[in-house]
Amino acid sequence: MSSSPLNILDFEKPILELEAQIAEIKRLTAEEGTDRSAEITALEEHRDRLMAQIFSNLSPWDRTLLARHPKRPYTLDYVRLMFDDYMELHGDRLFSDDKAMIGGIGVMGNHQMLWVGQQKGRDLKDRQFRNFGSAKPEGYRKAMRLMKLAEKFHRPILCLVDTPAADCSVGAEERGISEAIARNLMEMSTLEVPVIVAILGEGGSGGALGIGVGNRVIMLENAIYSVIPPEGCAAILFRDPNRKIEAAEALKITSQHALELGVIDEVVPEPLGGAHRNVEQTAKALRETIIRHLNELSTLTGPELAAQRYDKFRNMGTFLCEELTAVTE
Amino acid sequence: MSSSPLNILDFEKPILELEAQIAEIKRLTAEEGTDRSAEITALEEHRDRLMAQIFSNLSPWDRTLLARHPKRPYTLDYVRLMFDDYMELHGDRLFSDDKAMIGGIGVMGNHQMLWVGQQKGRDLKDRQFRNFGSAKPEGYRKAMRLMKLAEKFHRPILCLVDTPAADCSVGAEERGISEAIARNLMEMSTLEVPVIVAILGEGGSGGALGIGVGNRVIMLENAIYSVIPPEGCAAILFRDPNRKIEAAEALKITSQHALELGVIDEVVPEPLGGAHRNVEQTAKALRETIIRHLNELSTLTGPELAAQRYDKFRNMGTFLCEELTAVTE
Amino acid sequence: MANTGWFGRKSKNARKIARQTVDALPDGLWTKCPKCNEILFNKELEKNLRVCGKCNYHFKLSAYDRLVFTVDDGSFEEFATELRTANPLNFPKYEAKLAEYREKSGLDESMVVGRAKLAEIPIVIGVAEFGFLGASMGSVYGEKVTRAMETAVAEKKPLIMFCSSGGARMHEGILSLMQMAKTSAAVARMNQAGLPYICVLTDPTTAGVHASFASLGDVIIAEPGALIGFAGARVATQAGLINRPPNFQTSEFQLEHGMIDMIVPRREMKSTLTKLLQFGYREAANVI
Amino acid sequence: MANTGWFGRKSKNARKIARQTVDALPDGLWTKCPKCNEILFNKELEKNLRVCGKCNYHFKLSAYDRLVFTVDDGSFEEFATELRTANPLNFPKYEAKLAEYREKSGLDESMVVGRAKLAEIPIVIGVAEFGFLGASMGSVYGEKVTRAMETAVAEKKPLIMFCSSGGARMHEGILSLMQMAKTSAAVARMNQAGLPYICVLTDPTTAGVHASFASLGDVIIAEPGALIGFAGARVATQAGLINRPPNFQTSEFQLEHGMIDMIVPRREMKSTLTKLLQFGYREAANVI
Ligand SMILES: [Zn+2]
Ligand SMILES: [Zn+2]
Repeated sequence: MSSSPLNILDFEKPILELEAQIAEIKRLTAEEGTDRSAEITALEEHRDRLMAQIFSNLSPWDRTLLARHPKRPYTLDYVRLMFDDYMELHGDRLFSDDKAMIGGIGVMGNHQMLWVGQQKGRDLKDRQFRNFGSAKPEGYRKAMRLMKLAEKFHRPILCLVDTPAADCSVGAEERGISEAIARNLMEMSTLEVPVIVAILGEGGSGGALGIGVGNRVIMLENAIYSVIPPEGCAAILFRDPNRKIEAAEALKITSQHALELGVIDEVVPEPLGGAHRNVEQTAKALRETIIRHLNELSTLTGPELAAQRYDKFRNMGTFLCEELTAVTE
Repeated sequence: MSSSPLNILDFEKPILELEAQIAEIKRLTAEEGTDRSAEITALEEHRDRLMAQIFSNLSPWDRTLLARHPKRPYTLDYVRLMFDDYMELHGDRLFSDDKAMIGGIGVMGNHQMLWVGQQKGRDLKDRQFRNFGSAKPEGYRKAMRLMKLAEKFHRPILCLVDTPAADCSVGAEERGISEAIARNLMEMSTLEVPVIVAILGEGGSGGALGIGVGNRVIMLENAIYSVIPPEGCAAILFRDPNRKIEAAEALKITSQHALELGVIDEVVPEPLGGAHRNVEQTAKALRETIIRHLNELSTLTGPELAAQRYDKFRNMGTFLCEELTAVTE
Repeated sequence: MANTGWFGRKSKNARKIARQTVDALPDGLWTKCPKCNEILFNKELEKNLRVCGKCNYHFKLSAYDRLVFTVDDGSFEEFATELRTANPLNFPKYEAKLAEYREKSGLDESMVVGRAKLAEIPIVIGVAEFGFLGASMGSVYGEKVTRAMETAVAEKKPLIMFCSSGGARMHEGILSLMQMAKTSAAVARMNQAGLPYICVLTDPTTAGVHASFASLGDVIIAEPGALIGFAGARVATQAGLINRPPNFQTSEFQLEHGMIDMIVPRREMKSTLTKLLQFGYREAANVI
Repeated sequence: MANTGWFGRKSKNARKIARQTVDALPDGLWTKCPKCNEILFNKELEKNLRVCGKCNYHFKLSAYDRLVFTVDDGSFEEFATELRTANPLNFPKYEAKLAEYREKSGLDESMVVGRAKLAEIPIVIGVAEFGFLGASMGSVYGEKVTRAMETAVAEKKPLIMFCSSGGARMHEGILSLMQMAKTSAAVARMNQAGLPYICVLTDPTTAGVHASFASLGDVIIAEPGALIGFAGARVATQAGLINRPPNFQTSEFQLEHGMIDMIVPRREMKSTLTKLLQFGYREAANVI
């Protein structure tokens, strides 16, 4: 694990400092041969207590930072770890192959699956190559092409969501980013195969929802799901982008909030400190959750799956009903 | 009718010269008041004999020139004359609105219809605006979007074909002109509404066929339908583009040939001298033929219409079957 | 444009409609065109369906004015009027905001839906009210659009949606986002039923509404010069977009890029809708 | 790559296949790579599936070599071998041309179709023969492709098409054009039956074939560096295309523009096809 300060969040610092200290003592132990295991154990216990303390008190804004953590595992990291075998397929057959929206086939246990997902880049070059995980119309259309393929072959679909937002460049507007997302929302509601959506990091607004209409929607513990980034909400509603912490709170963007609001079905726990502290463990937990939901859905027919998905989203939203007073003038 | 020499074919010249002569005498008659009606009648009879003679002996290359005649009526001319009311709809909802492929709704007698067609331009500016009637992928995709609309509303479809070829610019290749045409061929075969194709002028290869899969395919008398322009065939097969007249002959591109080869169902006669000599009459004949076919097809159900169309094209092509000698070694 | 009780039922709601129709007239005798600065007499302007006679600028219409200009006289019957906005996130100051806009607009929310007739054809119709919190889509907006579609399916009627929206109702957070999925799924049901769904995009139609049901019409019409696009005006400006064409995110831009079927000036809207309904409707009713 | 009678039946056809496999080896001991000019020993080249070991140039394969490299040993059973090309237009010199290519290629036409197995999965497979009149699509080519699809539907099997074509068979005029509609319609039947259809585009796949069944696969694979596009090489050159990118009309161009799923080198073709068949096939068989 590199320790470039750019890759460390403020609240991670005390932990990483402790770990650096532990590592140094271990190194000295190895070099000098003196037994300092008691010291190490004490430090490790201190570290564990500190982590438990820090990570049980994360604010929604802290989770936003974790969801966007530069070391956070991205879609392809999970694809590689969760599938026994996988293959990427490319192109929307209309305009381009969007690198920010990837997809393909994969084998997970005894499930032959189709997967799609937004892909962020790790370093500067890769981030640009992946357009920072913001898909263009061609990305959403590619995802839909692949989902239709799954439907043709009666294979379940896994959507891995991790995007700050859909691309809103001039080109994206020209090629109908609105149309592409809208069509996905409509078509996904009719798919006659199981659709499982997993929100891995940033569930950014329409860009996330564009591959987010599932029979089951699950969410990693530190992922966020929001109609607008906290910064945007602060700028528009509070007229002050610096009030993002307050906005993150008000928008109820954490996995726990999403669960309470009925927008997702399950929160998948992350290792203490976040998914990036143990990618394998996170992937394993995710895989198990996915397989469990797949098995549950396997009893439904195609039309039942479409109907369940329709009803699920049809019932989202909260409003009141005024008792209508009889008007008989 | 303007008489710019650019708009006159060689074999039209003697006729147009006679007509100019007749017009001049008529003008003089009006000016001078002398009765020269006998002379006019004689000239008119001469003109009619000449026309009958010239137009009963057209070579396939002559008809190619007529099909490409700069004064030949184009799709919108027929749309305006054939429909009691019409409205244009635009866009492929993916990339652009192709001006070379137009479409919309229209009322023809008691038929509410959907129409699409390639549109050529009349003057230089208009020709460029219409890309010379060569549609891009977005044109074929727009046509398919509209045809699907017709299918949703159980309305018959009219395809008006007049294109030298599909566009093969870099942009068209980039956006998948092959894919767009292929998809139209596939999707048109499944449409559960009547599809009538009318070849008005140039039926240029895949670009024409891309909106050409109909339950009935009719063709104006002087239209051509060819897998390659005669010039192209001459250049490739005869290694000499000047042998286009020979190639036009060999390729069997006239309406009569298409009928004999089983590729079309009916030839719609044009006025003597070609459609441009009487657009209204041509449009009337076309309209009557279309309505007759529509009425015939109205007895078929949606699946029957798709099946009839499939069988029709499935059986196109000519080959031999070798008697298989029993091989039992 | 008389407000002489042409609405189907004299409910609390009908009274509100009447009030709205009156309120729609700006105070005083004249209005200045925001595009060409021409001084327009209100009576003239109203006769001209609130379109500037000089530069063709289409003024925004209130939902009820739109209905008056569009459907057959006396045919509109509103439904889903019992829906009231909640504050599921306990979002700060949301209730106060709602109260303010209720007072200001005389409406309960930013979407009005109901049954009506257009050229004698029975339809379901929805109209967004930009005057209510920028026609942002929250749970009630989404629910009303969805009910309009479900009503169309149940009663085998075409649906016309006059869309407008500044975006999602942020105060309802992720629940407002879900209205995109909900309304789009409802469009799929209209397609399965073979029923015509016509969208009219009015100024402005952006963000979540544009990226859901407003882009899914069988035919999509826009009024001239409307702002239409994915990124809301603020986002688009912030993003510092390069190579931004002069007509970016207008009706004309959308037509050029194949995203809408046509731009229809307000005075031709009713006849255009009529022709489209005649194309899509009658047989659909027979077939289903 | 032995030609020791692994084909299912010892027919006239099988003998022809054997001959073809031998003929496929160029005379002499070595071949010069047309791309990098490397001298390649034929035995090495053959072992390498006719791919240049130095620059990855993929040599064209004869139809039967392709089958040898692709399907399970001994599993191929050709059908539609009774079809013979006619001259419906009485096109000048067409018969002589056909005779010449029959002699040269040892084949009757430019398309070979049959049943086979790939990794034990029963499939229908078609392979174009570029050596026969540039794999131009005439009536027999189109009929064979269509029968392959209809056989796949009738027997509920996946279909793999190794596509190649210089374009339409001009000698058959408008009838050759109709093969585009015919083969594309047959793909629709495969879709309705939920059966996997995989296209492999090999050098060159252009014009009428590219604008029909070759662009309609559920998954489309291309070999590296293949010429793939709508306008045939001659047309594209004549048109004097401006702003022509350096990789114009290659596999790589098509991948970049979203038209194919992947570029697969020959040595990975079989394993890739196997995985795709496993994704698409088994359940399809249960469902239909
Ligand atoms: Zn004005
Ligand atoms: Zn080489």
